[in-house]
This record gives sequence, structure tokens and C-alpha cells, in this order.
Amino acid sequence: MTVQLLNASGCLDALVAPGIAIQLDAFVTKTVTPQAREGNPPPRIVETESGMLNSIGLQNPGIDAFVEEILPRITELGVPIWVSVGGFSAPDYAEVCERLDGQAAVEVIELNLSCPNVEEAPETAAELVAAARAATTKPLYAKLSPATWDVAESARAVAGAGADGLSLVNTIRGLALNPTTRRPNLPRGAGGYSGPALRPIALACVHACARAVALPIVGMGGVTSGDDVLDFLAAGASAVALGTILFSDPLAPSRIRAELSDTGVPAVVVSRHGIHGFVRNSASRHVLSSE
Amino acid sequence: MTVQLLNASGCLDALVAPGIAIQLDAFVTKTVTPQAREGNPPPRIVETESGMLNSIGLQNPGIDAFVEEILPRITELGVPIWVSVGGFSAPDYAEVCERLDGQAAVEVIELNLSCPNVEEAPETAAELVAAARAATTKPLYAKLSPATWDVAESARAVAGAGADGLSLVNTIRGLALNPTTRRPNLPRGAGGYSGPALRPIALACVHACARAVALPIVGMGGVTSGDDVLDFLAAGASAVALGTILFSDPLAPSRIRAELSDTGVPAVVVSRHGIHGFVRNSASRHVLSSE
Amino acid sequence: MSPASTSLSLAGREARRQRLLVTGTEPVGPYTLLRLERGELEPGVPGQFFMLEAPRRVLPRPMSLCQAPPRELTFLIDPIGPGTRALCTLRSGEAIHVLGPLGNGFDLDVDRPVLVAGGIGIAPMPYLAAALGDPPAVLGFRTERHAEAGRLLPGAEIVVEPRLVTELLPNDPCDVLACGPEPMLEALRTRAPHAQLAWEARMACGYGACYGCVVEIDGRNRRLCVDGPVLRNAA
Amino acid sequence: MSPASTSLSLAGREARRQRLLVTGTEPVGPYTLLRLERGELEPGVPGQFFMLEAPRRVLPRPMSLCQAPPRELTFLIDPIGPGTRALCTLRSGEAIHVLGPLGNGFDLDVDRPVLVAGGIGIAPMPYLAAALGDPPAVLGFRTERHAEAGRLLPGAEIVVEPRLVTELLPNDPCDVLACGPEPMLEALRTRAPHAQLAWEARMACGYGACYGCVVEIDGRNRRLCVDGPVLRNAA
Ligand SMILES: Cc1cc2nc3c(=O)[nH]c(=O)nc-3n(C[C@H](O)[C@H](O)[C@H](O)COP(=O)(O)OP(=O)(O)OC[C@H]3O[C@@H](n4cnc5c(N)ncnc54)[C@H](O)[C@@H]3O)c2cc1C
Ligand SMILES: Cc1cc2nc3c(=O)[nH]c(=O)nc-3n(C[C@H](O)[C@H](O)[C@H](O)COP(=O)(O)OP(=O)(O)OC[C@H]3O[C@@H](n4cnc5c(N)ncnc54)[C@H](O)[C@@H]3O)c2cc1C
Ligand SMILES: Cc1cc2nc3c(=O)[nH]c(=O)nc-3n(C[C@H](O)[C@H](O)[C@H](O)COP(=O)(O)O)c2cc1C
Ligand SMILES: Cc1cc2nc3c(=O)[nH]c(=O)nc-3n(C[C@H](O)[C@H](O)[C@H](O)COP(=O)(O)O)c2cc1C
Ligand code: FES
Ligand code: FES
Repeated sequence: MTVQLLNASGCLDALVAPGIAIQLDAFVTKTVTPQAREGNPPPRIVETESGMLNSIGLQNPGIDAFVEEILPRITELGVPIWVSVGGFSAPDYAEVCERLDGQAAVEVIELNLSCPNVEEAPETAAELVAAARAATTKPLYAKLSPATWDVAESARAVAGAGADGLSLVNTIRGLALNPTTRRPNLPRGAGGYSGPALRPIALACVHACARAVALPIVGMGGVTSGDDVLDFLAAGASAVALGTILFSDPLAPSRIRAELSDTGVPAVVVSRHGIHGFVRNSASRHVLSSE
Repeated sequence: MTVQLLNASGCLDALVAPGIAIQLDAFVTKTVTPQAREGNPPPRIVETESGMLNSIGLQNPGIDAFVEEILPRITELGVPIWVSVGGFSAPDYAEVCERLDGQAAVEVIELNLSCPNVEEAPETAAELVAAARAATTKPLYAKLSPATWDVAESARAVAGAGADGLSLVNTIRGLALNPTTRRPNLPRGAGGYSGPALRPIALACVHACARAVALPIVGMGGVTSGDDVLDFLAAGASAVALGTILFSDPLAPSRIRAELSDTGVPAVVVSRHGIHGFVRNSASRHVLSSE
Repeated sequence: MSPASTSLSLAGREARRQRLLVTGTEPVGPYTLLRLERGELEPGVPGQFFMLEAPRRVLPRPMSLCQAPPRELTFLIDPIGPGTRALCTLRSGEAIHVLGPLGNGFDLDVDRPVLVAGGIGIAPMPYLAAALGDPPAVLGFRTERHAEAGRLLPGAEIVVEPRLVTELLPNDPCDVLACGPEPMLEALRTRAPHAQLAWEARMACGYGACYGCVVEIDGRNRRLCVDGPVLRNAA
Repeated sequence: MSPASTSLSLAGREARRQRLLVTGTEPVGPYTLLRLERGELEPGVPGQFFMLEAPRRVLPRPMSLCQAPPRELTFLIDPIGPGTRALCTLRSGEAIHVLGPLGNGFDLDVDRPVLVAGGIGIAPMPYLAAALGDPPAVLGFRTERHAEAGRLLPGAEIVVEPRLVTELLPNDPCDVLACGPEPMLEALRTRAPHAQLAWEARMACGYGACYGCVVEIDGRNRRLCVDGPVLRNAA
């Protein structure tokens, strides 16, 4: 069993860095919304002791420009494409999924149900998944927030609404202040907290959801090394995504594969036995298709 | 304006370390439940890169032994006493609050509505606060979890139910694995994540709640220095509690006061203007009474 | 010797990433000049930048190349926060990962170049001056102590606040290439419509991955690390 | 010289906290002997422990006092994870915060003491042996390399696995004072009903604040840092 590595949505631009994208088992796009968005005003990022905050605000060209200008070009890379879909209402999600349903190049649709940097949709995560489900037959991965008392409950709800997999986790809201002015370091105040500090929280979410539902899980949150990847697989993930680490080490995908190929694979199997009592093969169906 | 420093519940035993407790503006007890509890099996703690996980499980002697054996002895210290109250149902909270209502030595009751290490009560936080409110006239501080999509909403709910203040935040669920066995490092799997890594999350919760309700807020989560204290005050806290830092530096209360007395106080006022446009004096009523 | 490098095509340009040995550091007024073994990295075009690993920090820090002596790359660093302080306290023999060169540098095809820098904005000027054959240069600093950095650009005119670099700009038409604080760049923008200005923004990745560094250009949010940091004023 | 100390009453005992200079480190088989300036800290009773700041870690680490030479405190450290590795790589001239002495040490009022240690359990034995006038001692180790640590307790009998320390216990009645891995302590518990055993648990604070270190004693969860680490078997 080889380990499936993806990028985390919004943490890699395949057109700017094709050499990195092709090292992945699948490339996940930045979240696409129905209309083009300029995103939030700068500054958009600030570093913390063991993570970072971002307030990008889903800057993207909108679904039309994405399908016409971007999708054809990333398709040429020959890497399986996962499109991250966002919106501000159930019809938004349905509209974008419908546009993507006819695109053969799109292997999986990841529903960003949990961006902390924009106003949320009035509907529940399950309602948004149901709307997307009605609009496409493509595999749907529901991306959940760790900012919930019982993430396993959310997992059961989106599974019931037709999700084929889970992406865990998105960022959680965090705040940092400028040490001189004591004002928030980002114009909107809070931003999305990512990086190593998020890892224990993400691992707890993966662990809880792997016990609650039989869906494959793409684990992410502060992964920096092969060792971290093994932790996520042990917790119940069937694939792992790299986010913040790509900013400091764009070569992380190849480095991590090398770290895993040393002692990794047996450890994976052992460890997943350790956690699940059995290896969840079904867990990898979509991602394994990229082999 | 002097800065009010408390300990975080469960992070200091005033009977074992009286010299530390008397340096505080108020001593907060470990959470007390109706019945005695032995807590969770060891190991109960594990360190992470920038925080720690705990799974103590509310070990405590129960309200009767607390009132008869412990309360009289901590009263002798002459420090204002805040009692943290926990339970597994609304009647539990009501019972413990009722027992404490007659205890003159108890200045504030903090309701632990969010322990990640025990089964939760079936009622909502607001229902638990309402039950406690009916059982006592003492000031009630509602301690909320950061593991919620909209903490400001929870704050409004508990304020509506009669809370006099907020304690923000409790730990959030986290998981760590043993690098050799890849099994969870704590028997129950997840534990409560605390320490520096929690700070940006805690600051975001304080910031959101200070805007949503007019209640005084005891801010906590990864405070290690006077600088961190100023961040919490700037975010809208009226007092600050020290938790994990007490494990590595039992002298943190005096050290932090020294750090604040250097450049602190003006910075506080400036910064809180910066955030609120005015200093929320009302915010400090219960804690200031300890002066 | 530094371990092997890997080459990457980023935004259509070749960059390399390598762990480079620190060959030395020296104070320059309040700044620190950090000298690194060049390894297999190209110095690139003046005004391009590199992402330097900041020890014990989560994110690397963008730094303009200051000088390109044989087999070395040097960076002039202003210790304003945790990342730059960590970089300034590096010692010879330690090593950090460096990625670059990145971004758009200055267009060197100019007739009457005049270099203008404010404060730490002097950082890219020595390498730029060398490429243009030491054109006239004016430097502005906050204090006499900061002005000590002027020695990195011999022959440059130097002003210290309250005087401003704009006072020293020649009146006859010239090609301004500038780097410095935003107020200075804004002032130049009005004074010299065709100036090439090197802007700053907080950057997480430096190669177009995070969208953290956007600045508004013609009403659109563009990534400064890809479309800049040097922008033609009129553009 | 180390900066001033502060004294604290913890669990009814006097302890002090001070930032102590590292005076040296030396390898002892696979372990490292860390030497610290004593400052104003008391060495305490053999079997008591200290909380040592582990550089760049969130929590300090509990360590038994190994030796108390004039004006020094020494600790024998097994590098099994990030905290102990950080402690083993400290260099002379660096300094760490130390809190102690903490907990219940050994009761030295014994007639026929025999010291028993397994692996890193040898750590408290040199200080204990000095206090008891070098009584007989038996040490067990996993490998010959680990057994090198035996030199810290001259005259002790040493066994290496598969042989076990319990094989060397005198048959006539004696007072066992032991430290080592749980299986060894459990074996001694049955062999020597009145043995004094030094137990281990993960500790966050070391002074009774966190309830992280509990062990079951007579069916109750008790804090090992306050009620131990040395427990009388029968108790
Ligand atoms: C293309 C480019 C080239 C640069 N070249 C140099 C150089 O040659 N020498 C040099 O000393 N610095 C240079 N900088 C600026 C340098 O990258 C920042 O000062 C550094 O990232 C700050 O990190 P820190 O952790 O020390 O401070 P932080 O804690 O990150 O920031 C300290 C203060 O500076 C502000 N700040 C942070 N990053 C930036 C930024 N990028 N621009 C403006 N303000 C910022 C923050 O808001 C905060 O108030 C360059 C920046 C860019 C974008
Ligand atoms: C009273 C007391 C005295 C001690 N004296 C010494 C001493 O003199 N020399 C010495 O080398 N060590 C001593 N220890 C053990 C030492 O404190 C731990 O090995 C250390 O805390 C591990 O930290 P780490 O970060 O290196 O490893 P971690 O990553 O914390 O742990 C590495 C592995 O060891 C296990 N572990 C962690 N802490 C403990 C513990 N306290 N007991 C048993 N297993 C643990 C973990 O489960 C993990 O599997 C003592 C412990 C106690 C409680
Ligand atoms: C700069 C930045 C931009 C992001 N943009 C998106 C996005 O557009 N859509 C999304 O679903 N998640 C987005 N995320 C969240 C990541 O996909 C990922 O869930 C999170 O960062 C945790 O992983 P990490 O700790 O490895 O970064 C973004 C994260 C960062 C840091
Ligand atoms: C070991 C430990 C025990 C705790 N016990 C309690 C408790 O009994 N009741 C409670 O409300 N919070 C408890 N907490 C949470 C703290 O009060 C505090 O909310 C949290 O640790 C965040 O602060 P910190 O990061 O400064 O530790 C405990 C935390 C720790 C680390
Ligand atoms: S710094 Fe990441 S996109 Fe420019
Ligand atoms: S280690 Fe904290 S109570 Fe024992």
C-alpha cells in the first residue's frame, strides 16, 4: 500500500508550480465559487508561534473562467484533478457542481463547507452536500471544520446526505495582535489557523470520524513530515494533504515520500491495524484510482 | 487599572501550593461534581510540539467532601474563591450550585460547561446555566468551549440564561500518537489540548464574545507572559487566567506581574481603546471586588 | 559544502532550493549583513528576492539579494521581528534552506538610471548598482545610525530625516529605480510616473501558492511575489 | 553565577526554583550525566526529584538527583524522547530552570539496606548509596553498553539480560530500596513485601497541580509527585 499525497486546497497553484503539482497523487484546486471574487484586503497572513493565520477570503476567478481558462491548462499536467467548491448558499454549491459534472477532467469534487474567512451559507453542511449530490454524480468529499463539539456527528450527517468521502480538517478561527498597536494583525480580525499547532486537533477529528463513518478520509492539518503522515494514517485517514508546509518547503511531497519509503509502509499497515483492527481498503477507492 | 490574574481551573491546588495561590487575585478550584470521581486511568497527559493534552476526567472528592474538608481550608488563605462546578445533567449543576449558594466564602461560581474529557450533559449550555441560575444568587461565570462554529452565539445564549460573566476558553479536543506503536498516547484517545498552541484560538473566542455580549470575560489559553496578558485584555478580556504555564513555572503569577508593571498598564488602556474604543469598566466588577 | 540543490520552475522562471551554509554575519549600522555560501543558486536579476528559512519559525522570510560576491550571496537584514531577529543571530557554520531567485526584478534597459532607497530599501541597491555601472543614487535614513548602511553604496547622496530623498531627485528627466517604505514609493509615484518601484507585502510562500501577498494593481488583487515585487509605476 | 532563587512551600516541603548554569555533561554508556551548578537548591533526601526545564519544550521533565558533589547537582539522563534528548544536548554555559527537591524520598532508617536498580533506575542510587554508607547493591541492565553506567556505583553486582536482578537478591531478610522499570518493581513487590520502591509516571508539574501523574494506591488515584515517587510496598 503506497501513501496517497495531495495538496491542501488553497496551498498550491498548479499553473505557477507545475513541477510540484505533478509530484502529487491528485491536485486540489483553490476553492471555486459561482462568481469571481477579489478576496479580502491585505494584509492576509500572519505567522504565530507554531502556525499561521490566513484571511484570503476565497479569491478566485469564478466557475466560468475556471472551466474555460484554468481547467484545460491544469488538465495538461496529467495529474488527477480535485476541484474545491465553495459558495454562500445551497444553490451556489449546486450551480458550481452542475457546471463541473460534465467536465471529464474532474475526478473528485471537494465541498468547502467550512471556510472561516467568509460569511457562511444559511444551510447546514448536510443540506449543502444534499444540494451538491443532486447536481452531480462525481465523487463528493465534504470538507469539515474542526470548530464543532462533535465532528463525528457532522460526519454522519454529510455521509447521510450523500458524501463519498471526508476532507479533515479546514482551518479553525484564530486571532493575533500586533505587539505595538495591540490591534488585530488582520483587517477582519480573526483568520484561519493552520500549521503544526493544528495537528493534534486535526488528528482528533480524523480519529473520531474514522470511527463514526466508513467513508475514506483525506487527513490534513500541520503535516510536515513522513512521521506526521503516519500519524494521520494511524488515526484513520486513507490519504494525506499538505498545506502550510508547502509554503516553507515546496519540495515537501518528494521529501515526505522519501521519509516514508525508508521505514514508512510497514509502519502504516501495523499502525492502521493498531487503530482499526483491519486495513480499510475501501477507504482509498477514489484516491487509489490515481495510481 | 491593575490586571487581574487568576489560575485556570484544574491547574493549581491551593492546598499543596498556598504560596502560589495567594499571589492570585482569585483562586479557581478544580471542577467539583455532585459525587466523588476517581477520574480517568493513567497515563493522563502527553506533551505536543507547542502544547499538551490532558485527560484527567474531573477527578474530585465530590461536593460534600469539598464543602466540609476543602473549602474551609482554602478559605483560610484569604484569597477570593471561585468554585468551578461540573456535572452530567442540569440537576447536577443545580445541586452543586445550591450547596455552594450558602457558602459565604465562595465569591463566584464558574460553570464548566465544556470539559472534553467526560460525557457531556444532554442539555445545552444555556439550559445548564438556567438551572444553575435558579439554584444560586452568586455571580455565575459560564466557561465555554472553543470547539464551536460561532462562540458568540453561545455567549449570547448563556448571557440570556443569566450568566454574569464568561470564562474563555476551555481546552479543545486533540490527539497524539505514540511514535512507536502509532496508538493514541492517552487511553481514551483524545484529550484536552492546552498551552501556547491554543492561544490564537482563545484570543479569537474572547474577541468575538467581547463584541457579542457586555459580560466580563476571564481570558485564558496559552498565556505565558505579560505580553500574552496584554493580548487577551486587548481582545476584550477583563481578567486573565494562567493554566499550563503554571506547570513549567509555578512562579508565573509574580513574574508576569513584574513584566506588566514595566510597560504594561498604559499599554493595556491604549490597547483596549484600540479594540473597544472605550475601557469596559463594568467588565471587571466581580474580579475587581477582589482588590 | 552545502548539500545538493533541486531546481524548480516557478511562475515560468527557474529557481533552486538548497540548504546553504552561513559564511559570516556583520553589523551594518542597526542592520545585519548575512553572508551565505552561494551553492548552486543563481543570483538572478537585481530586485528579485529569495525565501530564507528563519530558524524555529513556521514560515520563511522574503529577502532581496544585496550583493553577489564570488561563490556567495549576501542579504542585508533589519531585525524588526522574530523572523528577522532569528536570521540576524545566525552563526557561521549553521545552514538554512534558501529558495530563489523569485519574482520580477528591475528592468535594466534604462537610459538615465537613478537609484532611490529609503531605510532597509537599500538592501537590493548594491547588486543593482553593480549591474548598472554605479549610477547616481540617493538614500534616505531615519537616523544617523541607520545611515551607516550608506557605506554599502559608495558615492551615493545621503539624507537623514526630517530631510527626504525626494528633495534630492534631479529635475531633468531620469529613470528612477527605487525600494523603500510605502510613503516614499507613493511620493515617487507622483514625482516620477515611469519609476520602477520595488514593493513589499507579507509573504508566506514567495512563489504564488498562498495568495497572501496580494496588492491592488489596476483594481485587481495581484500576487506581488509573482507579478512583482518590482512594478512599473504606470503599469 | 546563577541568578537568585525563590523558595516555595509545596506539599508542606520547602523547594526552590532557580535558573542553574550547566557546568558540564559526560556520556555514561548510552546515558548522559548532566552537571548543574547547585545554586541555592537543597539536594534533598535520596529518591526525591527535581523538575528540569527541557529547552524548547512546553513542560519540564522530572529527574531524580544522581549525585550531590560540592556546589553541584548531577542528573543521569536516558535520551528516550524529545525532552530528555534536549537535556542531553545542553552545553556548559547554558542555563535551565530547576525546581526542587520534590516528592517523598527513601526512608533511610533501615537496618539491612540493599539497593536494587534496573536500567536508568540507577539514577538515584549513587546519592542514596552515599547516604547509607555504600550498602550492597545489585544492578540490572538491558545490554553491556547500558551496564557501563554501573561504574557510578562501584562495588555493585551487575547482571545483564536475560539475567535479572531478582536472581541476586540475598535470601536472608533485608531492606530493599529500588528504582527501575515497572516489571522489576512488580517482581520485587512480591519478593520483598516491605521494599521501598521508586515509581515513575508522566508528570506535567511535579508539585501536585495537574493530577496528571496519578497511580492507583489502595484503589484510589493518588498523585505520585506528592505521595511518591517512593512508596512503601505494603502502603
Ligand atoms: C520582496 C521582499 C523583499 C524584502 N527584502 C528585505 C530585505 O532585503 N531586508 C529586510 O530586512 N527585509 C526585507 N523584506 C521585509 C522582510 O521580509 C520582513 O521584514 C520580514 O518578513 C518580517 O518578519 P519578522 O518575523 O521579522 O517580523 P514580523 O513579526 O513578521 O513583522 C514585524 C512587523 O513588520 C510588519 N511586516 C511583516 N512582514 C512585512 C513585509 N513583508 N513588509 C512590510 N512589513 C512587514 C508586520 O506587520 C509587523 O508589524 C522584504 C520583503 C519582501 C516582500
Ligand atoms: C520521579 C521521576 C524521576 C525520574 N528520574 C529520571 C532520571 O533520573 N533519569 C531519566 O533519564 N529519567 C527519569 N525519569 C523519567 C523521565 O522523566 C522521562 O523519561 C521523561 O520525562 C521523558 O520525556 P521525553 O520528552 O524525553 O520523552 P517522551 O516523549 O515524553 O516519552 C518517550 C516515551 O517514554 C514514555 N514516558 C514519558 N514519560 C515517562 C515517565 N515519566 N515514566 C515512564 N515513561 C515515560 C512515553 O510514554 C513515551 O513512550 C523520571 C521520572 C519520574 C516520574
Ligand atoms: C493560505 C491558505 C489558503 C487556504 N485556502 C483554502 C481554500 O481556498 N479552500 C479550502 O477548502 N481550504 C483552504 N485552506 C485550508 C487548507 O486547505 C487546510 O485545510 C488547512 O490549512 C490545514 O492544513 P495545514 O495545516 O497543512 O495548512 C487554506 C489554507 C491556507 C493556509
Ligand atoms: C491538566 C489540566 C486540567 C484541567 N482541569 C480543568 C477542570 O477541572 N475544569 C475546567 O474547567 N478546566 C480545566 N482545564 C482547562 C483549563 O482551565 C484551561 O481552560 C485550559 O487549560 C486553557 O488554558 P491554558 O492553555 O493556559 O492551560 C484543565 C487544563 C489542564 C491542562
Ligand atoms: S507569498 Fe504566497 S502567493 Fe505570494
Ligand atoms: S505531576 Fe502534576 S500533579 Fe503530579
